[in-house]
Order: sequence, then structure tokens, then C-alpha cells
Amino acid sequence: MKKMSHQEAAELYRSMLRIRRFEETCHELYLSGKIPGMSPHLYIGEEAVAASICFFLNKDDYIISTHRGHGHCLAKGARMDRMLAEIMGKETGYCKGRGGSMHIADVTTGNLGANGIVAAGLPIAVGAALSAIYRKTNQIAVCFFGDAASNQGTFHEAVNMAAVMNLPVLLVCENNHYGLSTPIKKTCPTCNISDKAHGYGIEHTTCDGMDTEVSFAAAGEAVDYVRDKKKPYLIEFITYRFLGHGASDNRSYRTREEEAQWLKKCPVKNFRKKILSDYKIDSAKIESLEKEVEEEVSAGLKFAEDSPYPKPEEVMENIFAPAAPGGGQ
Amino acid sequence: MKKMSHQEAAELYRSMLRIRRFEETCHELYLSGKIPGMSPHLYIGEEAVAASICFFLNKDDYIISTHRGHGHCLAKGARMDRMLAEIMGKETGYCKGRGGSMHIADVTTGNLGANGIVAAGLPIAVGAALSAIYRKTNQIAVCFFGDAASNQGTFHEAVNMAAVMNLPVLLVCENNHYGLSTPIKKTCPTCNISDKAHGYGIEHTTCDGMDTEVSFAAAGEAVDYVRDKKKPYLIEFITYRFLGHGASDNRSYRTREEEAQWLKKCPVKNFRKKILSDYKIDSAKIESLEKEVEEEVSAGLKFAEDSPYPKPEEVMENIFAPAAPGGGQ
Amino acid sequence: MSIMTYRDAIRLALREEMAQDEKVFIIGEDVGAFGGAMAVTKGLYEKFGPGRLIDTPISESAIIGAALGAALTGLRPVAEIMFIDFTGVCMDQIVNQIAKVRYMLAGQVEVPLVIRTQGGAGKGYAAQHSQSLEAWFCHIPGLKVVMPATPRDARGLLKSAIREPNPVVFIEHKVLYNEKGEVPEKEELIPIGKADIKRTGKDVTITCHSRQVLNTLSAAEILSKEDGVECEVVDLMTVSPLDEETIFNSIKKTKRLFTVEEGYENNGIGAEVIARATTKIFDYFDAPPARLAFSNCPVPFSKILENSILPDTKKIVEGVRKLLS
Amino acid sequence: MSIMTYRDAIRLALREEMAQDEKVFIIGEDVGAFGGAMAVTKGLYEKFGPGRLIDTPISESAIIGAALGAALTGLRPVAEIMFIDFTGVCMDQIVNQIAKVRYMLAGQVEVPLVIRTQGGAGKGYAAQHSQSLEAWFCHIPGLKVVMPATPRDARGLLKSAIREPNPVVFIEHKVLYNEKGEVPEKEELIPIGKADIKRTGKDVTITCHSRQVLNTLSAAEILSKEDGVECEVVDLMTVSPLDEETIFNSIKKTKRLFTVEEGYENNGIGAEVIARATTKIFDYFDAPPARLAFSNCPVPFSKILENSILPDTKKIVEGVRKLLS
Ligand SMILES: Cc1ncc(C[n+]2csc(CCOP(=O)(O)OP(=O)(O)O)c2C)c(N)n1
Ligand SMILES: Cc1ncc(C[n+]2csc(CCOP(=O)(O)OP(=O)(O)O)c2C)c(N)n1
Ligand SMILES: [Mg+2]
Ligand SMILES: [Mg+2]
Repeated sequence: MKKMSHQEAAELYRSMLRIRRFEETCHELYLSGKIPGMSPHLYIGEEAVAASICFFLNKDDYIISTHRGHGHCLAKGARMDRMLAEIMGKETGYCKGRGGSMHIADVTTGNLGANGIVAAGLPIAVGAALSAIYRKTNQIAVCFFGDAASNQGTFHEAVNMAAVMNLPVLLVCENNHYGLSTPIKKTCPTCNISDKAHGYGIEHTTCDGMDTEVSFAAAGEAVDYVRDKKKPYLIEFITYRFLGHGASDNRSYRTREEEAQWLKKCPVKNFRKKILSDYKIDSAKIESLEKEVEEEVSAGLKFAEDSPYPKPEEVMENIFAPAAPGGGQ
Repeated sequence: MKKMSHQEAAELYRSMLRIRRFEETCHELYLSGKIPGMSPHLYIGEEAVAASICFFLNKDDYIISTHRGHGHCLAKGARMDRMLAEIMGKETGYCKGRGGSMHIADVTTGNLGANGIVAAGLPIAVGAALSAIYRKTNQIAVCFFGDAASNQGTFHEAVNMAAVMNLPVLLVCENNHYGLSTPIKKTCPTCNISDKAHGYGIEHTTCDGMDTEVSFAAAGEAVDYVRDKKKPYLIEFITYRFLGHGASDNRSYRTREEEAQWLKKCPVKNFRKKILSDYKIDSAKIESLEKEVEEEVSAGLKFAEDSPYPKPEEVMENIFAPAAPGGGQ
Repeated sequence: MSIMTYRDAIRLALREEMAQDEKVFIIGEDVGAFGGAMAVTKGLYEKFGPGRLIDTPISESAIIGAALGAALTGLRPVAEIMFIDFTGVCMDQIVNQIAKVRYMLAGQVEVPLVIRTQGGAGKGYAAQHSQSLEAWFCHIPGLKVVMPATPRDARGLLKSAIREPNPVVFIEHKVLYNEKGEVPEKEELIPIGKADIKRTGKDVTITCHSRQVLNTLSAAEILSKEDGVECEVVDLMTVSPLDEETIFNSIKKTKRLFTVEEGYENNGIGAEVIARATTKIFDYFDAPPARLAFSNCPVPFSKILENSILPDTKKIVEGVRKLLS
Repeated sequence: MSIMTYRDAIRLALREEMAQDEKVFIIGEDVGAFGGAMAVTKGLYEKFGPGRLIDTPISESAIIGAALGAALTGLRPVAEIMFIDFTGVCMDQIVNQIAKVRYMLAGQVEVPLVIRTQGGAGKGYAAQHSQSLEAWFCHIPGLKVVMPATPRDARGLLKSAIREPNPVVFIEHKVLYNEKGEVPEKEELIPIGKADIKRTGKDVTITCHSRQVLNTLSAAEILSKEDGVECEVVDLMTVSPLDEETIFNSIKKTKRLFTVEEGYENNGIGAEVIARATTKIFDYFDAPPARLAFSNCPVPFSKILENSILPDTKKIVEGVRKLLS
């Protein structure tokens, strides 16, 4: 099992905390009416997944994200301020307010896009992996997807294609037990997403996504496998979303007792304890790290709130790229 | 293993021979320019599959067929004459010349349709099975599909849905090793379609589709399982299409040696030998049966050739059913 | 008459039809105990149980295909696709299977099947959750496409759709769900294929459907008060097949045509209405027809951008003024 | 000039672009050694090898999605979908992903990607293999839709499409593959977004595209000889975005518009051309516009039925005569 250094543990904690605090901030902003549109789909409870996976990625590795994408975007290296601006529909956002929460992405850090269509990102990641092989780089492509996304035909086609073509794509299933209101046992016969890997003949594993050390070790092995073997790999993290699908979801489909059990496994809180005890990082260091994250949040908030909205006269920009003779890319 | 009676063996042979002779007739008709449109996709070499499966079906059981659908249609009980008329675009055809080879079906014998879209029939069969449960009948639904069809997302969604809903649908994979020119090893990582059943947690088997006795026994068990357990089952028949994908296909993607190996396994010829030897059916009986089939073919041909073409002024009929107040069905 | 929301009116239609015909069932994602992502089916599960409200995996092709298989074998499924944008993952089943199977089989089968879905912009849901893709379905022979604007129409049309022996794509509007209106106590069936004149007028015919009917009626009010212009508001209700007779009669009277829709402009409903009218009753036109649609642009997230290209009352008023000037 | 078939001209464009830019590759079903179901890519495998002619499983969503992933990361994929009818199984990837990603990301990415496919009726391929679904793609902002009629146009437009920094749906016609025509020896790029006047005339403007250009030219010949009517034949070439300028200039001259297409009539290309022209240059019209399209009917198998509703030279001649009478 991959062991963490003290330094790495602190970094990982920061990555998870950034996600947690970012999402809490979004939740408040949404409830106070400052985020327009659909309630953002929050990642609270699942932080160990994105943080662990992205920990092992290079800047030029690709990720493809989902409707629940803030965590992936942050972990891959995006700035909070421009993300908050995006989610509030501001011109300074990563997508100049055109995308919003569901389409947020910072392409400069390798994020090729969140997605509003369940499972639609999977073949796109396969294509990015194909491209890495084609261009003879050492990049890999990572695709995050939910447990319920594995029921979509696109999942099947993408995984199969990655398998037959031997492409370096890491398939990261965030099994949080629900697709909207529907429990996994109603939609997946074996309740185990990685079982589906069998038919494609690819390597796979299932791990505890609430245990940060376990997640970290499994993520490291998965990333190494894909990069070294240039083959697909499916890693399933067993996790839980602490809040509703969106803010208006009253979670009538699950019990408060079930939730309480999972809340006990909070990856952020538990890992904080762990790094204090097992990794002997002193609490001053942690507190200063936490202060930095708080400052990032408040600076980000201020940036986003102070930023202007887009100009309506520019609404039709960027539908098409200007054609340059000889091609544009 | 399910054993065949002499009577059953003769019946099964007739079913296979009808398909063989029908397809040979289509091939000639197409080459002589009497079948318009796309070259029909012929079932020669795969006869044991449709004949075995349909042997165990009741008239009110449903089948859903494919682009290579003549065999299914015949085995389920359709008449040759109206099929030939359809394939020649005549008004007396099952679909009054609107469907042709790729959309041929006789609904009165439970065939809900061939399909020009690979794998599109699978969810339709799942719906027919759902309907049987809903209406509390004892019917089952059978869906034929090719090896390559299992790479389509629709396959995945349909099988998964059948599995989680426990529906009486029999998934019959005709693994003839190719999807058009592409060999299965390039598109299916394990080369074994029934491996894919694993992820859905459903029962499955793979059997030799060139050995008629084996096919018969496996088909009988599969049909019984689905009807008794009211659960999906995937049965894969290893088989081979003796001709090209269509008539213009010169089979450049496979060797004549490979073909010769498979031709030796011809299910029709071999089973004929078998019933003479093992089942002790006397050759006079077989010859009279064969004569009947020949007569069916020639009568069918005459019927089809003598039949009129559809009337252009009726082209727009049957786009919609006439609405009856209170509903039509 | 009772006052109820568009959502409640749709639910009423479902409840009534499920009660009167046990062949009717609902299939889709989260439609059961949860009551649907738009809360339309809420309460039906308690009444009719899991056998008739069938929750599915996120597998739209299988949902639609299964509905078709059920329709072909004697049932009357109502399949729900959560957002019309998601029809992209199941278009084949809708247009190559459902729409064509009766024709391909020369009438051997009927396909009594409703696809309920919802579309429309105006809520800041961005490019993949705000589209109005009705034109896609209108382009395909074999489908009827119904888009009610009011609670009463929604209930009456959905009941007719469920009783149709043909596939109906029934498209609701996400912004309308909480809109209230009168709905008759007693059963009412509103025929598919008929437009409804929601306001009579002599100066200009405005065709519209779904949410834009409400904006058009507001615009007509303003134009009447401020300009003395009397608009005839033709609510298409069924966008395919179009009710040419009602549309043409109105144009023959007003001599002017303005079309409003929320879908993309290119190849939209307005294009078809204008093409039919100008090819068939050209000589009645006293002025060029005009259309207002969503610009040929993906739906942007930021409200200020979305609003800038989404048809609304003000844009309709301006458009009609320009047409009349 | 050399004489070659439409098929060979398309292959020539592919070969030239693959030779000059190693970022260009082909992905699709049976496109490699087999040379494609329509034999278009035949021989390219021998020249460029399996790395640049990528055979796939029958997984159209994965083909299109993979092409998108490659386009976003520096390559220039040409994805082949065997029949346009099969886009039903991958519409989401085309319209919700490819068409929108640049806009949703506010220009952070370019999507240099071509989807090559083929459509059209006339070969007795029945309802699921004969459609002309271009209108679907024209309806969606973010896609360019190109439909050449001649070998020369096919080669010149495909080369431009491959060099475009934007997604292009390049739709060939199955009946045209064996049609021969002149193709310049030296490289020629034909611009996307421009129509081509294939025959000048003063009496009536006929817009058309793909195979119907050939029928329209034959009809124009007949009308000239038999009726003394001079048709101006505007080959749209790019059906989205439309070249309004060329179309409008022609109508301004002839004062009459007739549209021809092979897609279903409702919400088709003719509807859009007529809507644009009548809303924007109404006063130039001396007669009502008219359109000819495939009837709103699934494509029947039997030739006699198919031909009865498929636009052809005779129907064009009759339609124009009626328009002029
Ligand atoms: C094709 C498609 N179908 C349905 C939806 C609506 N939808 C959005 S998220 C979601 C649940 C997804 O569940 P899962 O994949 O497990 O991800 P999670 O939300 O649990 O992170 C659904 C049904 C969609 N966006 N796209
Ligand atoms: C969605 C779709 N993609 C591609 C095709 C073209 N096509 C028709 S049959 C076929 C091969 C099918 O192979 P398989 O499923 O193994 O059946 P077989 O022909 O071998 O019986 C292909 C690629 C199609 N009809 N539909
Ligand atoms: Mg989930
Ligand atoms: Mg096969």
C-alpha cells in the first residue's frame, strides 16, 4: 500500500478541505439566492475521491468531470475565485458565465469539462486517452462518473472501446449509492459497479472512499497502472453524498439513521484527526493551512461578488471559432 | 441434456431446411436482380439457432429480430410466400412492401419486428417481457442479436434493465465472429459475449451453435429457465455466417481456409446425417419432408412473383392509426 | 372549475387515465415514490403502486424501447424523459423505432405511447437543460407533438394523448409548472391536432405555443392598450401535425403573421408555419411575415445572457410593432 | 482536370489532408482495411496504417465522443457514421457535446472535427437507411452542415471541413458515390458557408443541395428547352449556416423561389430558406414561394412507393411550371 509522507498528508488535507469549504460556500450562496439557476450538485462527503486521484495526476493529464464537478475542478488545480465567479454567472468566471456550475472547467489545468448529461464524459475521456497515445505523450485521461451513470449505454461503449484499444484511461466511479433518489440496489443487479469491468476484461478495484489513506493508496496504484501499462483501469470508491442531489432534495428516499452512519465517516474530519495523530503534523501547521483555505474562500467570494456580469451584446460570441486558413488549433 | 424425440428431430430439421432453402432462394433472387434495395442479410450457416430457440416457443411468445432476420421470422411460424412477396416489395407481403427484408415480420406469429438499427430490438424485447408480467401472462420475449451488437449502448441498458426488473426475456446472441468486416477479437476484449452477462448478475451460457443437438438442448433449457424463473437469461451460440454480410461483401477480411473449416460444420447437412443415423428416421420420410419444403419454396416464389406491387396512391397510409375515441388498441 | 397548477393538472390527467384504464402505466427515472424530478407524478405511487409507476435506471434508450415493447403488446405506457435535452441519448428509439414501426409493418401494429418530457429556458439551467427541441420531433413523420400552455390544456391534451393509438411526444415547460389556471371539474378531452385561438383580433395573427403563449397574451394586451392593435393569438397546442385550417383562417382575416417560439430559430416551428402560409396563402399577406425565436445560440447560463436572447413579452411587442410599421 | 467519381474525390480529399497534416485521422466502423461500408476509405489503410484508420466496435456514441476527446486535445479527427440514420444512437454526443462545448467553455477550446456520414433515399433501403436528416443538425447552433453534390465540391469542401476549427457534419449521398465529374489536379479548397450558382437564370431561383442538385439541373434544362424558362440553380452546398447573400441576390433577380430537398418536408431546409426569404425580402416576391421535399412519410421499401414521394426531375419540372403559372 502506498504510504503518505507528512508533507503529502498535509497537501491532501488541504485539497480535501478546499473542496469542503468551497462546497459549503456554494450551498450558502445558493440558499441565499446568490447562485442563479439550478441548485449546484455538491461534492460534500466525497472529497477523498477527487483529492486522492488528482494528487497523482500531472498538470497535463486530462480529467473529465460530471454534473457534480466542483471537487474535480478544484483538485485538478483550478482557482476558487474564478470558479465562484463562474457559478455566480460572472464574466470573470472560467466560462465567462456561459457554463455555470454544471459546465465548469479550467482547461489550463487539464479539465476538459463538467457535463450535464449523465455518462456523456466517458467517451470523451477515451478520446483524450487515444489522443495521448496518438501524440506519443505520457499523459493519461481520467473520467469521473457516478454509480448510476454506469447504467447509461455510453458508459458501456466507452469502457469497451478503451479496453479493446488499450487506452490509458482511468475510470473513476464515485459510488455514492444513489442516482438522484434511486438507490443503487434498484438499478445495478450486483450493487457493485466494478463487477461490470469483468465483461470488458479490464483491471478493477473497489475501495473505501471515506477512508482517505485507503483512497490515496488505491488512487496512486490506479494512476500508476494506467500510465505504466497504457491500459484502462476501473476504480470504484464507495462513498456518500452528505447533502441532497441538489438543494431542494429533501432526501425522502433515505433515512436519517443511514445518513448519520455515513456522517461518522466524514473523510475531512477523520483525516484531520489522523494527520494530527498518526502523521504528527502539529496543530499550528494545520490551523495555518486552514486559515489559508479560509482566506482563499473569502478572497474568492469577494472577487466573484465584485466581478461584473457578462455583456448581453457578447452573447453570440464563441459559438464558432474563427476559421484560420490552414486550420486553427 | 434435453433429448429429442424422432418426431422432434424431423420437425427441427424441417425448420432448419426451410430457412436454408429460403435463404438460398433469396440469394439467387438478389443476384438475378429480383430483390430491390439492399442485399438481404442471409442466415445461412446459423439455422440451428433460430430453429432451436423457436422450437420451444409458444405462438404467443414474442420474438424481436435483427437485420439478419429471415431465419427468426420463418422459425417462429411465418409463411414463405408472404415473406418472399415482402422481400420483393409486393403488396401481398407481410408489410405490404413497406418494410422489405430488413423490417420483415409477421406479427400474428409473435414477431414484433426485424430491425435495421443494430441492437435496437433489445429494449423493445425487454418491454414486451415487462408487458407479459404486467398482464400476468405466461409469455416470454426473445431477443436475437449479433455478437457485434453487444458493443452498442442499447444492449447494456436493456440487459441491465431486464436484470434489475427480473423480466422474462431470453437474450439470444448469435456469435458469428464478425460484425460486418470486423472480427470479434477487435471489438470484444474477452471474445466471449456471455462474459458480459456477469456484470448484470444474470445466468448465461455459451454453446456450439453448429451442433444442432447441443443447440436444441441449450435452447430448451434457456426457454424453460426464463419461463419458470421469470428472469432474463443470456444464451450465446457460437456460429458462423457462411456468406458475406451482404451479397456484395467479398469477405476480404477472412480466409477461405477459415471458411472451409466452418463449412464442415454445416448444421443442416450434419443434422441430416444425424437424423438418418442416430434417430433412425428413414430416408423416404426425409425426402418427402424435403420435397414439401421445395414445394413451399416454389409455391412461395410463384405467389410472390405473381403478386402486384403496392399502389403509389396508398403510400401515405399507416403512418398513423386512426384515432378512435376511447383509445384504439 | 377549480384552480390548479399546470403540474397538478398534468398529474390529474395521469391519475384519471390510470384509474380508468389499467393498461396505462408510467415508466421513467425517479417517477415512483420520489414523484419525479419535477414532482409531477407525486402521490401517484401511493395510489397505484410500484407495478404502475416503474422506476428505472438512468437508461433512456431502455426506457423508451421498453415503453415501445409494452405498447406493441397491449399496454399504454407513459414514459418520462426528465429533460427534453436527454432525448439525445435515445433519439433512435424515438424516431427510428417508435415513429416508424407501424409504417414499416404496414399497420400490423398500433403504438399507443406517450413520451412526457419538459423543455424550455428561462431558469438559468444552461446549455444542456434548457432546450426546446420540438422541431426535431416535428421533422419526423409518425410522431405527434403536443405542447400545452395552460393547466386546462395540459390536462385535456394529456388525456387525449394517452388515449391516442399513436405515439405522442408531450412536451411540458419547466417554467409553467407552478402557473395556475382554471381546470374543469368534469372530464375534458382536448383534441390533438387542433390549435386554439386564445385571443381574437383583426390586425395580426401570432402563432405561439407552450410558455410563449403567456408572453404573447401579455404582449397582445399591451399592444391593444398602447397601440390599439388587436392581435389574434393562435396557440398551436399541437405543433405536429399543425392545424393549418385554424392558422390559415386567422391569417386570411388579419393578413399578417408573426410567429413566436422558444426553440432555436433555424428550422424551427416558425419556419414551418411561415413556409406553409407563404407557399399556400401568399396572396392574403399584406406585410412580410416575421418570426421571433431563441437565437441560434446554445443557452447561456448567466441570466442576463439567457434573457437577452429568450423571447419575452417585450420582444414580442417590439416585433409586432416593427411588423406593423 | 481529371474525371473521377464522387467516392474517389472524397477519398482524394482524405488522402491529401492526411498527408499534409498528421493530426488528421479517421475513426469509425470498418473504415480500415475493409475500406468502409461505402468503400470511401479504401486504400487509405495501406497508405496510412492502423494508427490513422481506426476501426471501432459498433458504438457510435463512443466513436463520436472519442473524436471529440481527440479534437479537444490537439488532433483533427474525421469520424465516420455509416448511415446518417444511425446518428439517432449518438445524437447526444453530436448536439449536446460537440456542438456546445466551445460555447459552454467560453472559447477555452476549439473543436476541429468532421463527422462524415451519408444519407438520401432512392436505393430501396427502406425507413431506417434512407433518411436525409440534415435539418436536425441545422437546428442546432454550433454545427456546420455541408452537403456536396459533385465530385469537385465534395473534395474541395471536405478539405475545408477538415481544416475548420469547428465541428462540421459532412453529409454525402449514397446515390452519388458512383457519379463522375471533373476534379482539378491541383489542390482546391471550397469555402464552407458559401452557396454556388450552378446555373444562372432570370425566371426562378431554385435552391437545392446534394443529389437534388443533379435533378434540379436536369429539370432546368428541360424547362429551358421546353418552356423557355430560365432557372437559376443555387446549390446551397453548406446548409448551415446558410449563404443568405447568394440566395437573396438570386431571388431579388428572379423574384421567384422554389426549394428542393430530399429530407422530410416539415421543418426542413426549404422551410428555413422560405422563412428567411419571406421575412427578409418579401417585397421582391412576384409569386408565392414553393417547395418540394420528401413527403412527411417514413421511406417505404418498395421502389414504386419510394419513387412516388421522392423528389425527382419530373416533380421539379412540374413544381416550377405550377409556380410560374
Ligand atoms: C442522460 C441523463 N439522464 C438523466 C439525467 C438527470 N440526472 C442528473 S444527475 C442524475 C443522477 C446521477 O447519478 P450518479 O451518476 O450516481 O451521480 P451522482 O449524482 O450520484 O453523483 C440524474 C438522473 C441527466 N443529467 N442525463
Ligand atoms: C447502430 C448501427 N450501427 C451500424 C449499423 C451497420 N451494420 C448493420 S449490420 C452490422 C454488423 C452487425 O454485426 P452483428 O451484430 O454481429 O450481426 P451479424 O451481422 O453478424 O449477424 C453493421 C455494422 C447499423 N445498422 N446500426
Ligand atoms: Mg450516485
Ligand atoms: Mg456477428
